Amino acid sequence: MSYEISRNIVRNELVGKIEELSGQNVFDCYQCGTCSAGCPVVEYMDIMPNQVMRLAQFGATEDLINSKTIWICSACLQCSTRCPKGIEVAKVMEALRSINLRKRVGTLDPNKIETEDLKDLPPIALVGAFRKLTG
Amino acid sequence: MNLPYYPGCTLKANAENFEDSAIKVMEILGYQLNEMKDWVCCGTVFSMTTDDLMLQLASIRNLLRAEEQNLNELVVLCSMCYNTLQRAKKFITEDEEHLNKVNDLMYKENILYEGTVDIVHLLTVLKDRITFDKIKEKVKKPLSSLKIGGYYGCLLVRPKEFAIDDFEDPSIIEDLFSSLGAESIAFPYRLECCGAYQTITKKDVTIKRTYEIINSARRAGCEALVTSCPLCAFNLDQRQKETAEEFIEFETMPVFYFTELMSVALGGGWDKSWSKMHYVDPRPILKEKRLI
Amino acid sequence: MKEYKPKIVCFLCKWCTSAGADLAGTSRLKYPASILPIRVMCSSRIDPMFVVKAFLNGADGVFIGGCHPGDCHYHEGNYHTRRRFAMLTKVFDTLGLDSKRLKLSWISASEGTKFAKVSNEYTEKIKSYGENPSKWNVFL
Amino acid sequence: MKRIGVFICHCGINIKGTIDVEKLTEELAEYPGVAYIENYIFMCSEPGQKLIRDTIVEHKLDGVVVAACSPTLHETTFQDALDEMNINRHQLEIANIREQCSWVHDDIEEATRKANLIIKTAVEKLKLNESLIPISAPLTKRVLIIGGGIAGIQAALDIADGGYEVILVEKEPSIGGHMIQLSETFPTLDCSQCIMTPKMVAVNKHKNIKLFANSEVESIEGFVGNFKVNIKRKPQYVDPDKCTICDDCTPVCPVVVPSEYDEGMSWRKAIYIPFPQSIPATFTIDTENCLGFNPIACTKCSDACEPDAIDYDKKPEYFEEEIGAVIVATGFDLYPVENMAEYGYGKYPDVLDGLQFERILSATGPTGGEMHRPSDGKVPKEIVFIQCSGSRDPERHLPYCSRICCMYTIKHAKLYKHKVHDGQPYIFYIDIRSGGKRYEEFVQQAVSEDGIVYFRGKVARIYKEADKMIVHGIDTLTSKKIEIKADMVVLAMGIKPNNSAEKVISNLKLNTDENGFLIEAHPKLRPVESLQSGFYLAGTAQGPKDIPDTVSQASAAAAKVLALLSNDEISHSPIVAIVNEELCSGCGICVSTCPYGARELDEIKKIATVNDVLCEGCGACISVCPSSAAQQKNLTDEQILNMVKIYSYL
Repeated sequence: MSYEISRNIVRNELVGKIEELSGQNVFDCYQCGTCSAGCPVVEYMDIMPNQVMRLAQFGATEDLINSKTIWICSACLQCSTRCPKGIEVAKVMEALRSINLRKRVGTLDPNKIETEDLKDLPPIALVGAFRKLTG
Repeated sequence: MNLPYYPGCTLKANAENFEDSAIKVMEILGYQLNEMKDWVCCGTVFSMTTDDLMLQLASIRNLLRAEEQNLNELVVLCSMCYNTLQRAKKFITEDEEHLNKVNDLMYKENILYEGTVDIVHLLTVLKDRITFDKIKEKVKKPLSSLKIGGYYGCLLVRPKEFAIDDFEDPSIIEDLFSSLGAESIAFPYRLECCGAYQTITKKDVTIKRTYEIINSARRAGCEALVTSCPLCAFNLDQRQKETAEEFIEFETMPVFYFTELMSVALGGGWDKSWSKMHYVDPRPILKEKRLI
Repeated sequence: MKEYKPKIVCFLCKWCTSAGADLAGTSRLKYPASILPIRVMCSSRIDPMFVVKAFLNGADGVFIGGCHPGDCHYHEGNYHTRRRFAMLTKVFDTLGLDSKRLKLSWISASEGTKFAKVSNEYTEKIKSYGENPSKWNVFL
Repeated sequence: MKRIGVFICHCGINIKGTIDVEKLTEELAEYPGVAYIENYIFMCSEPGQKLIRDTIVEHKLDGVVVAACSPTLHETTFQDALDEMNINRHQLEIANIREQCSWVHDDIEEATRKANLIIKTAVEKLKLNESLIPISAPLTKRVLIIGGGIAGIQAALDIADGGYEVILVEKEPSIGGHMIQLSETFPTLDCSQCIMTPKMVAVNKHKNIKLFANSEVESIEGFVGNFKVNIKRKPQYVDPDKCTICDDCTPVCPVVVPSEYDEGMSWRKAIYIPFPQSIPATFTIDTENCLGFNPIACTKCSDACEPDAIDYDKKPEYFEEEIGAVIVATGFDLYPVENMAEYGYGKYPDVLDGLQFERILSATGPTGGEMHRPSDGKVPKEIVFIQCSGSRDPERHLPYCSRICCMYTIKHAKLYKHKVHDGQPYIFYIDIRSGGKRYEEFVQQAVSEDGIVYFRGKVARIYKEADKMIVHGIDTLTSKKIEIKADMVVLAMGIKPNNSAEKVISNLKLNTDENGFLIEAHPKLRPVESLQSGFYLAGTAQGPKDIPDTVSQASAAAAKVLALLSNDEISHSPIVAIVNEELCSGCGICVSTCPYGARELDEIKKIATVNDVLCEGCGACISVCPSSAAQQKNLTDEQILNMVKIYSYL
């Protein structure tokens, strides 16, 4: 099925929100792919980091908000440091996570952490995961 | 000499060996790590959205405590604390509006936060203030023939403005271990993410990361890894258990905090209690190299 | 109340700053209409008297733009300008004029963005000082 | 009073869009001195100019103000219109109400008000303009060309063939530039040396070309038609007249250094000839490495030299030449691999830049044209090419597209495949830019015939493992992360202005853009001229370009120079300084201020004078004159003060 585009979709409210929260201009991206090529966890993502930027450019925000990618990204900043346009792709990912988290949509249910793990896990892992993944 | 020091939660919980060895090493080098008073968790991960001031408060409170205690710097061991404190400080202080708002949020505090406290990683102290040449002079038991891979992970080198060395090709850990007499190997995956907190929700991701990182180090000839991040240490060391279950041909490799091996080299020795804090038993390799 | 719109007399050297101003135009950058250009061959042509007269006649600010030091089309003209400008600010203070209202900036032919930026910032600055108080005060 | 006509141009909607031209016309009609005022859609069009010409007659005008675009664009157009009507061209003033008004403001009311003031200043200035005639000056019919690459060589030959003398200055011991290093050239795959060396020989043989190799331009003084250039010829320590090129000297030389010609991949001696076809064909001693210049002298080469051509005591020679015009063709350098952190900072011997790979492909290169990699001499079977290395990266490297890399990379891949039939070339690209004549066909043919695999995406990292270079890239078309264990990697490094040209360009006061490339007088219409009159641009010094474009530009610059030299004399702007003899006290401040030596003291009259031909009209001497005796023609103190009044009153 084709994806119907109009100017209202391209510059929809959510794109504005993504730009506002991330402080990045999605139109800076010229799709060189450096972010995806360097991403250490790209193989687990359903859409690649460069595609995140691409989808944001034409307002396919549904795909972004519901993507697995944003939850796989652990903000290692490899993409941000290598982007030739200085786009902080990791901040775009964070913005997308935040939009979800602020609607209480997250991917971590504290009750489901394996108890065996719980005794060994360092506090930084738990606090980090709660802050990034729990709504 | 006294150095004000911020430990962070994990050094008090799962990484006592990191703290103990660091304190010991610094004593040998003539420095006293003085734990600051009233510290709290740094927040562990920096929140990157432009509007999020609340999530910076944990970090900023620590810096405010330090200002109250008239400290002008904080030495940090844990890479995560180092990174989060640095970035929170920048985010708040570079924008006057942020600074004012944060002070409004902390209205019950006695003083206003100004941003005067510098955050320094212990590795930087070793390199710039003590210098590796001086450390070399103090080596009692050179780590001769021990092939060490320095694992930086993300947080010591990214974002680049807070990198403790060149962000694509650092050498600070390698230089340190060369001065301790070890053979330093800059292995390809030393700046690759370990999977961080995904270890909770996506264990498979971290297991694969561990597998790739350890294998990259092994192919480059490393016998052991050193790190300065308790989360990296957890993923690279504890997760080797699951990694070995997942990949049958996988061979384990001991992972140290850099300070543990410094202690061995500088004559502080190996504390028995440290051994049980490692999943992969570090004693065989240390014995083999006649270091314990 | 009507918004206060300052008058800023700008002496622009032909080779660098005026060309930079042209580039700002070609690039369709925006700055306030308070920037009023006079093109001279070189910033060193600007006699301090022009500046003093401009103030006494009612200008709210005077801007002098030249090539970057070392890049003067006439080799060393902007060095003359730099010294003269330093002296001029002193003379201004002595005369009781406001030397804060003077501005010297080096803007090259490729710096259209800088021209627009300086124009915007300088106009804002002059606006914050308000109308030139020495207007009509003395005739030299 | 002068009868001034004011003509306001709409420039379509460029001016009319933000300036109310009708209101302006109405407002200014009553302004003192304005005898006629009119607005028109395009003043620069023929009907527009005719309007001016007709009005001059009809309304007996003796001065014209055209309110339009920047004077850099149409000043001469309208001056010529005045000329036609026998009105002195200095009775024209341009009011720049486009670049400095309509285009930079949004508010119609304010822009109109400002345009009104700008036009009034032009009218005020014009009221006091004198009619001037150009000062004629002699024209030296010789040309200086800086840089002996393909651009400099082509321009030199064109001008020399046109019958004028050329002085060609090259900083290296041989001409040839980067082109002589190339193996074969796209899209025709003709051998670079085969097409280059005949031109080099022609330069050497041409009676109208004087070649200064191993030389540098120290300074250029004067003005168009009348420059003096100072050239420093660095000593080669080998007398070219005595040297027989027998090559007895290099075998005995004990010093070995990396060869510049082979981009560091082979070795040369401290006494050397850059490459076999060097022009001039002479050996040179490189003083930085030669032991003969150290306290403990080595004289092995001199001992071996039968014709006794070597003289260690040779000093630099200095020459002063008179010339009329200059072509700057200083060329490019590759952006250094050492800046590419993620590609190993140039530390890996098997990660090459484009020029190094050219040398490997070249029959005269370090491997004799056979495909061997530098580290261990193995034949690379998996080879990766990475485009946009250092280009299109405003964050860390060069912001611009280097234009030639797409094409030289596909050429590299194709030539590689011709040499290693069972090898596989891969190219990482972001976009393929193949806009030249027969370029797209070349790319398509290479891909189909040679099975070159393009991956659309950039390489994030390269590292070494065992004897392989591990390349981590991406194919954004399929979302596949690509990992290649390559034997060799070639980085298609971008190009930047020549490092060593920076000094000479800044000495000449030529305008450069933010990347260091020379700025042309107009990006579309005057692409080979500099804004400094008498200076012309050719080749990559002006911007990245390939060989066909470089040669075209060089020939274009030569044509411009030939047009200049076909005049008998040169006319010099009459906007010069003038001295009021009655006011001048002869203090001499102006003499010390003038950078051109145009101001002198008349010992008899005890006053300062102006040499019109030398005066460049900067006006520096006028503002220093304590008695206001000095004035600038048509830009007098009174004129400027009148303009200042227009702006500051109200």
